[in-house]
This record gives sequence, C-alpha cells and structure tokens, in this order.
Amino acid sequence: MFAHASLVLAVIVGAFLVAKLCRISTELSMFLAAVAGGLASGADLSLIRHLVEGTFTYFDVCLIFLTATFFMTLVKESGGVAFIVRRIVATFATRKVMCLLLLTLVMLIPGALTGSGAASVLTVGALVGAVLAAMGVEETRRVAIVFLCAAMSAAAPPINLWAMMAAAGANMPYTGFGLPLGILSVTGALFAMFFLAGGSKPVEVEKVLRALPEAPQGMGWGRVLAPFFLLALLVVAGRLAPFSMPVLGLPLIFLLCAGMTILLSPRKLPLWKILGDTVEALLPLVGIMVVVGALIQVMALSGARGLISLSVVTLPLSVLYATLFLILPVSEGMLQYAVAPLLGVPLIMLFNMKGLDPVVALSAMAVLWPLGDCLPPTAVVGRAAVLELGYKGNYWSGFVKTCLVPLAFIAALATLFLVYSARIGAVLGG
Amino acid sequence: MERRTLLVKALSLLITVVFMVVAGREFRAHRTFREPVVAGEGVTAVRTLGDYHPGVKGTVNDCNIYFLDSGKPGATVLVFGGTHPEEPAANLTAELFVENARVEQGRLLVVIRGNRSASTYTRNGEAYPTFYRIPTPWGEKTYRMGDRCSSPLDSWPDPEVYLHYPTKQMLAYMDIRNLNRTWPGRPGGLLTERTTFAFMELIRSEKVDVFIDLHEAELEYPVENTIVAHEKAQGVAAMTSMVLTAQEFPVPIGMEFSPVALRGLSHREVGDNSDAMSMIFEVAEPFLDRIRGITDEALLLEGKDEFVKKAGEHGLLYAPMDDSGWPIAVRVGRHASTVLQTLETFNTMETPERQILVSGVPRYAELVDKGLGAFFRDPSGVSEDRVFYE
Amino acid sequence: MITLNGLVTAAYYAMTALFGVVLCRNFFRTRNAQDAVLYCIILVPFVLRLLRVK
Amino acid sequence: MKEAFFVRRKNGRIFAGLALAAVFLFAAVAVQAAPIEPPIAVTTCGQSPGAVMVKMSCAQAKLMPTDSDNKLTADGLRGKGYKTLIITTGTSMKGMGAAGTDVNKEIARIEELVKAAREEGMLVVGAHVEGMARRTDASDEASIKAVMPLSDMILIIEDSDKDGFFTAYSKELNKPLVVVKDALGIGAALAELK
Repeated sequence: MFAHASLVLAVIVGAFLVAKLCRISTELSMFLAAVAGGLASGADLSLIRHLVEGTFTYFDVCLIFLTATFFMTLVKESGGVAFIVRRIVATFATRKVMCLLLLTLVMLIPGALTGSGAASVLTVGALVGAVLAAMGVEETRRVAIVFLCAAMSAAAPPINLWAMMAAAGANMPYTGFGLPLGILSVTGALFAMFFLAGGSKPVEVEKVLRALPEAPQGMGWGRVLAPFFLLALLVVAGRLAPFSMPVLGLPLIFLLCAGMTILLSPRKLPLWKILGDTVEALLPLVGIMVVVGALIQVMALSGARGLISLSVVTLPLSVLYATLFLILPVSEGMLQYAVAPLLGVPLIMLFNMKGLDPVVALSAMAVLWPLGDCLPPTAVVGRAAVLELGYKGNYWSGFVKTCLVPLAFIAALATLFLVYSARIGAVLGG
Repeated sequence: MERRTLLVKALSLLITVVFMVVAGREFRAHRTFREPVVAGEGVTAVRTLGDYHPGVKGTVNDCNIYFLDSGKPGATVLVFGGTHPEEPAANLTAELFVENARVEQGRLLVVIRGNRSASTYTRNGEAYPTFYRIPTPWGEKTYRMGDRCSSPLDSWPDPEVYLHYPTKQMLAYMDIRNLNRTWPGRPGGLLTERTTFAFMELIRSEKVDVFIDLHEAELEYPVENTIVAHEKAQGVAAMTSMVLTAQEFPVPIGMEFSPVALRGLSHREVGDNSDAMSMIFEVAEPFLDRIRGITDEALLLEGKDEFVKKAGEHGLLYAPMDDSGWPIAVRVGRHASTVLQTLETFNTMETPERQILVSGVPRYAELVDKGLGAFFRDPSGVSEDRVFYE
Repeated sequence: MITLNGLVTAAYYAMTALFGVVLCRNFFRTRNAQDAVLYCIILVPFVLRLLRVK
Repeated sequence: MKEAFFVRRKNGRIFAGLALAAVFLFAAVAVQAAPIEPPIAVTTCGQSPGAVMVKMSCAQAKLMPTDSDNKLTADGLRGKGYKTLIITTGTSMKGMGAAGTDVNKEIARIEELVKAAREEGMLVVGAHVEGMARRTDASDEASIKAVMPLSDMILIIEDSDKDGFFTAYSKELNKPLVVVKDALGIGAALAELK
C-alpha cells in the first residue's frame, strides 16, 4: 500500500510538472494530474464518477465567490467605490493611524463573517487598495496588505472554516475559539497593516482627490451603504434570530445585496456584461476550486492523501512543532479547505493525546493555514488580491517577498500559541 | 476564431457531456436504489416517520419504523440505525434485528435508515464506493454507501454557521445536515432538523424507555468501542460494558458520560427531552480514518489498512489494529451483543412487568463464526407484503 | 417556514442556472482554448446540480 | 481472520456466573493491602465512568453502602462517616475542548479531597479500572500520576497493566497493588479484603 500510494503521488506530481512545462495553465495541469493519478491507481470507469464527484467539493464556496464578486463589481460600476474612497481620503488622509485602523477593520469584517479570505478581497479589497494608493502606499505593499489582512480575516472569529471543519471532524463543539482566534488574527492584521503602510509619506489631499475618479451625480452615503447594511442585517439576523427566519446562505445574501445595488444605482448598469466579466475574472479562482476537489478525491481514492496525512502525524512532536508553520501553509496552498479534515483532524487528536489544549492548538493551526493562500498551486487569495488590484509586478520577487516579514511574525506567534497552548488555554479559559 | 480553438471547444464539450452522462448515471442509480428488507416473524407493523410529524411526510426522510410488539406489557426500546450512513455496521445491525428478532415481552421499535437522505449521497472528495455487497447463502445483498450528512439535493443551502436549536450552540455549517447534531429537532426547520423532531415525537408518543443509536468511529478518535450514556442510562451502560468486556469481547468495550456542553447529539438530547434513557454505541471503523490508504469496498467491509495499522504502531489510535482489521461481522457482532446485553441489564434493574425479552438475534461469536450474510433473508423467498424498501 | 426555506432552495437552483448560462456564454465567446476547457470542467457541477443529479 | 482473536468466551447471562467469574485476586507483592471498610465513597479524577463501574460492581457484591459522586468535594466528604475513599483514574474525552475534561482542575479537586480524607482517617485507594483504553494520552497519565502517590493502595484490573506499568509503579511508590481480572470483579475483590 505504501508503494502504491507513493507511486500515485509521484505520478500526480510528475503529470502536473510535465503539464506546466507544456505551458498548460495551473488549473488544467492539476486536472490532468488528477486524471493521471486516477489512472495510475488502477481505477476503472468509476474514475469518471470520482472526478465529477470531486468537482462538487467546493461548489458552495464557488457560489460565494461568484455572488460576492458580482455584488462588489456592481458597487464599483455604480460609482460607489469611487464615492467611498474619495470620502475616506478627504476625511482621514491626514489622520493616518485612524485611517489604517479603519482599513484593517474594513478588511477583517467580510472574511470574519464568511470565513473566506477571498470574500474580503473580492468585496473590499479594491476599495482598500484604492485608499492605500491615495495615501501613498507603494503598489506591491498594497497587494501584500490586502492579501495579509484577507488571510487574517478568514482566520478571524466568528467564522473560521478550518477550525470549524476540523472541530466538526473531531466532534468538538465550535466554542471557545473566539478569544484565541481573535487575538492571533487581529494582532496579525494590525502588524501587517502598520508594518507595510505605517511608513508611507503623507500626501496632498487635493492632489490625490484630483487624480481619483469622480463619483457619479446622485451618489450619496445612503445609496452606497444601504446594500452593505442589508448584508450586515441579514448576516446578523441569521445569528440573533436563527429560528425566526429562513436559512439564506451567503450566496443568496450577496445576490439580494446585488439586487439592492442595482435598484439604488444612479447609473443604468449593464447586467449581462457585468455578469460575464465577473465569471471571466473569477475563472482561475473558481477553476482551481473545482479542479482541486477532483484532485483530492483521486488522492483519497488511491491512498495518496492518507500517505501525506500519515507522514505528518507520525513525525516526532518536536519536529512537528518546528515545521508546522511550513507544513500547514504549504498544504493549504495545495489543497485549500480540504486540509482541515485531512491534517487538522488527525493533528488535533494527536495534540489532544499529548496534553495540549485542543481549542488553543486548533486556533493556532487555523491561523497558520490561511497564510498558505498565497502559495501555489492554488494561491487562491493571493491571486485574487493580485487580480483585484491589477498588480503588474512579479508574483514572487515582488508580492510574496513583501509579505515575508508579516508572514514570519504571524507564523511565529501562532507557533508559540500552539506550543504553549496548555498554559494559554488555562489563562484564556480561566 | 481559430479552427484549432473551435476544435478544442467541440472536443472538450463532447468529453464533458460524456463525463456528465457516465457519472450522472452512477449518481442516479445510487440515489434511486432501493434496499429490500424482509420483515421477520417478529415484525407486527411497519409505520413511517411521517405518521409522527407532517413535516417529513412524503419526503425522502419519511423512513420505515418497524414495530416488533409482543402484545405483552413491558418496556419499549428503540434501536436506531442509519444516523450516519457512512457507518454501515449501524444500519446492518438494525436490519439484523428486523429480520431475526422475536419479542416475547414488551415492544421493540427499529429504524434502519434514520437519515435516508444521507444514504442517497456519497461525500464529495472522500472517494467512497457507491455500493457495498454482503455475501449471503442466496447471493449478494447490495447496499447504498452513504454520507455523514443529508444530501444537498434535499437540504440546500447551509447557513454560514449552524446554530443548534434551541441552545444556539455554534456548530460547523454542514452539521445542520448531520442527524446527530440536530436533536431534539425543530418542527419547521430544515429537513434534518425536522427529521429529528419527528423522531422525538415518535419517542415521546410511543413512550420509549430505552433509545439506542448505533454508530462507528475512526480509530484516531478517543470515543471508540464504547457506550456513551446519558445520566439516566449510566447504570445500565456501566454494567453492560463490564459484562461484555469480562465475558464476550476480546477487545474491551468502555463507557463514556454524555457531556452536557456538547449539544445536538442523541445521547444528550433524547435523554433531556423525553423519558427515555439514551445511549450511543461506537465500534471501530478504519474506513473513516483520514490516514487510511486505498479507499474501496474492501476496506469498508474488511476493515484492514496498513496506514491505520502504522498509526497504531506509533501509538496514535484508541483501538487496537492488527492484520485482522475490523471486519464487518465483528463490528455488527459487537453492536448486536451490546444491544442484547443492554436489554438484559435493563431487565435486571426493572420490575418484571417493565421488562423486554428479545430472542432470535445472533450475538458476537455466532456472527463472527457464520458471517453476517448468514442471517439475512432472501426477499424473493417471501411474500411481497413482507418486503419493505429502504 | 418550510415553504420559505423551499423558496430559498428554488432561488439557489435559479442562481445555479444563471451562472450556468453565463459560463456557457463565456465558453462560446472565449478565444482562449485553455479557458474554454476550464469553462467546460466548471460547468459540470452546475449542470448536474441543476438537473438534481448530484 | 484469526478466530481465536475474536471469540474469547461463550457469552453468559450477566449475574448468574458473576460470583465465580468475577475475581482473581492476588494481593500485592511486597506490601500488605489494608482492609476495605464500608461505607465507601467513590469518585474519579478525570470524569471517566470508572467510579460508576466500581459502585455497580460493589453493589453486585453486596459491599454496601457504596456511594459514587464524580464531583465529590472535600466538604462533601467531611463528617459523612465514610471509611474508604476510592479514586478512579483516566480521563473522559468525549467532546474535546469546551466539552472535554480539564484534568488540572480535576487534580486540584482530588488533592483537596485526599487531604480531607486523611483528616477523617479514611483509607484512600487509587484505582485504574477501565483498562488500556484509559491509558492512551497525556491526560490519562496526569491523572494516574496525581492520584497513585496520594493513595494507601492501588487497585487495578489486568487489562490496565498489560505493559507492566502498574506493577513497576506500585513498587516504585512502595504501595500494595491489588489486581482484579476485570471491572466486573472489583466488588467481589474488595469484599474479600474486608
């Protein structure tokens, strides 16, 4: 079984590399790797069923991506983004600390509520990027900030999908995570924001305002904020009165907000074009989510997934502590949310067995995972940030390199939380 | 547009359609497959869940409730299978009781597929086989392999976070489709919540005294080979686990208290919301371990896996794992004996007129010796009105 | 409440159909062969969900 | 499949053969076990069901009165006339984290409890009655290592000592070790020690 799983894994990696060498896109290379892996594992016609079934793994997440982006594109097209950016710059440009705190908060909210860093990037990333640009923050740093804050927003409570999925797999109630997740994610986001934007030079407000696009006539706070209030209202109502209202789910909530944006827009919006553009812009993101599901299914089928999982949990504990800050982000880059049941469940059971506080330890892991969202082959949030901000620089030597110091800071903090989870748990819990 | 691009488009569209047709046929066959069950001599009536709550009437979860009524006053016991259809020892044990049990005193109620919707879906990304087959003396008997949660085709969408009714405890979003997180249920909730509500109505109206929910668990999980008991069931569970460990099982069966802080589980909520004493039985299923190797029907039924065994060598498991694995007959055998022993223990703690007497069901040793299939009946060999479908 | 939840579910099928149509439209419009293949792959879950097959 | 592995013994009715099947008692090696006197209070360090098992088994053996209380505190023990305190070890982990057991809090409660038991002149028995299943993780170990050194004697079942841990540990602590075949036999074994 070891030989079989290793062989399949080698075929998957080999097929991916060959496809990439043939200039095939990451998404298609990954799909070809899944097909090759399935064939190498000796699957019959049922391989087709497995591939197709795998494509459903993140179907609902894809719907969230599509609807959230559609909503935000409408806000942008209706002139709402231009309006907000102009107002923020006019009010806060001279009060930098306040402005950065506000931007951090704005970035954290969508991901904290939805559990998706991409949701943060796709809803407010462009807006935050525009304000940062107006404040004189350099382009690469802007993308890095948007990515890092989005990653921390995904980690932030109340919804951390990695912690939730691992907790569900380990039969732990999803309670007690708020404080450790909050401390880690807010500290991480603030560090990233102030480290990367704190040193920017003050700007001339008038000059910047002249350079920014004008908001259309008739646009005002009421029109631009109403859909966001509806978003907040529906999400909060679902929490406060969950038994008095139907289960809407995030995609429908975003669509309802999109509907409101259309109704309140001072301009007539070309809906079909915006829909088409949204889907086109999201093609790599949605594509990777669909394809990675198929790959995971083939890996589970062949034992390759188990082999990876087993290799990690059988590492000596000290080695695990010392390498987890690499293992978790790298695995996230490969498999997305599937890492939570794949590695999270066995690891949390292992840590629990070894006397660590499972809630604090899982919180620390759930902050490390989203750091990998800028890593290939998926790099979902990193790519979303680059796409959304129209970044033209080099992905590695520009964007990722700029992220390194905040990434190291967050990884070190989370590792400390993990190693000292028993003591931290006693303090937080008591 | 270039000819080459057009060609690629046409070809990829064709392949996609082929993929959708091939996979779609398999999905459809799985979703519409009907499992025949022969109502044994002990079965006196078969009702459906919709009889207890109109909110599930006519839905996919309007499952069969098998009544084995002795006609002689005594205790009422509900044996519940199929909460998680990815744990086949549960529904197979329940079916074993329906086809073989005779009740001499009291009433036995059996549910084979507690969450039928979940049994019509296999989990995305986990590569489950769609069917599994149990060999019997009269041929193979085929079963649907299901998921842990209800099908999204029957319950869509999920909330971004699931708040348990009525405690509002936060749980992962997909747990709103997990039958063992939605107890005691909500009459107007989503399908899975309505299903548990209907079962609570059944438990209350039929005055169930003992509720037994059958499960399987991965070996990495601490709650393994055990009985999880509500406060009301502690005495019965403790005694049952001691007797079985001392007298019947080579691998001990333990006991755990149902924690008060973990909501939505049957061992907690059924006990809290009815007069019944509630318990969950767990047995080891290596197929569920994330570290498992090749995922196939053989692993599901034989329970042998090198990767899981290796994890055991590293001391990472809560149940022993060797080359013998955890075959389905062993898993069903443990469940069958644990149910029977629980009833015997219950009887020793009750007055004679409150007891339940059940016979005809094989215990652990006999199941391991003869194999599970030996106790399933040929549906073609009985009259049609004795065959029911799950 | 059951009816309301039913309506929400219907809205999700409509949403799936809407994005399915846009995916098809983009598939036919794109001039990039690799994008076309990817659109096809993405379409699979949309179509099968819409047909209530998976 | 090795049949012997799966089939150890034909099953029997619970209580019929209980008296016979129950006990294999070999009291300890170097140190004499003290007599067990009722009334007995049973509690657990780790919220596992061991205490309930001990109580049930004692009830079967007519070793009465035996009360079990998993939350027993020093105040609940004082002045109640108990002669023996049995503390079972091994932790319950159903629902990890928020719904799990805080072993440090448990140990603090037990230390207070033993102090009170000493004041009352009671015999303190450290027990491990749920086999290797309760000797898997760090919490199990913490509860064992907290209770046994505070006890006058150690009571275990055979399955708990599969690796010889308790045999060696009781020698190290210089405490009498009572080994019972299985949990069902605990009551009868303790009755023998009366």
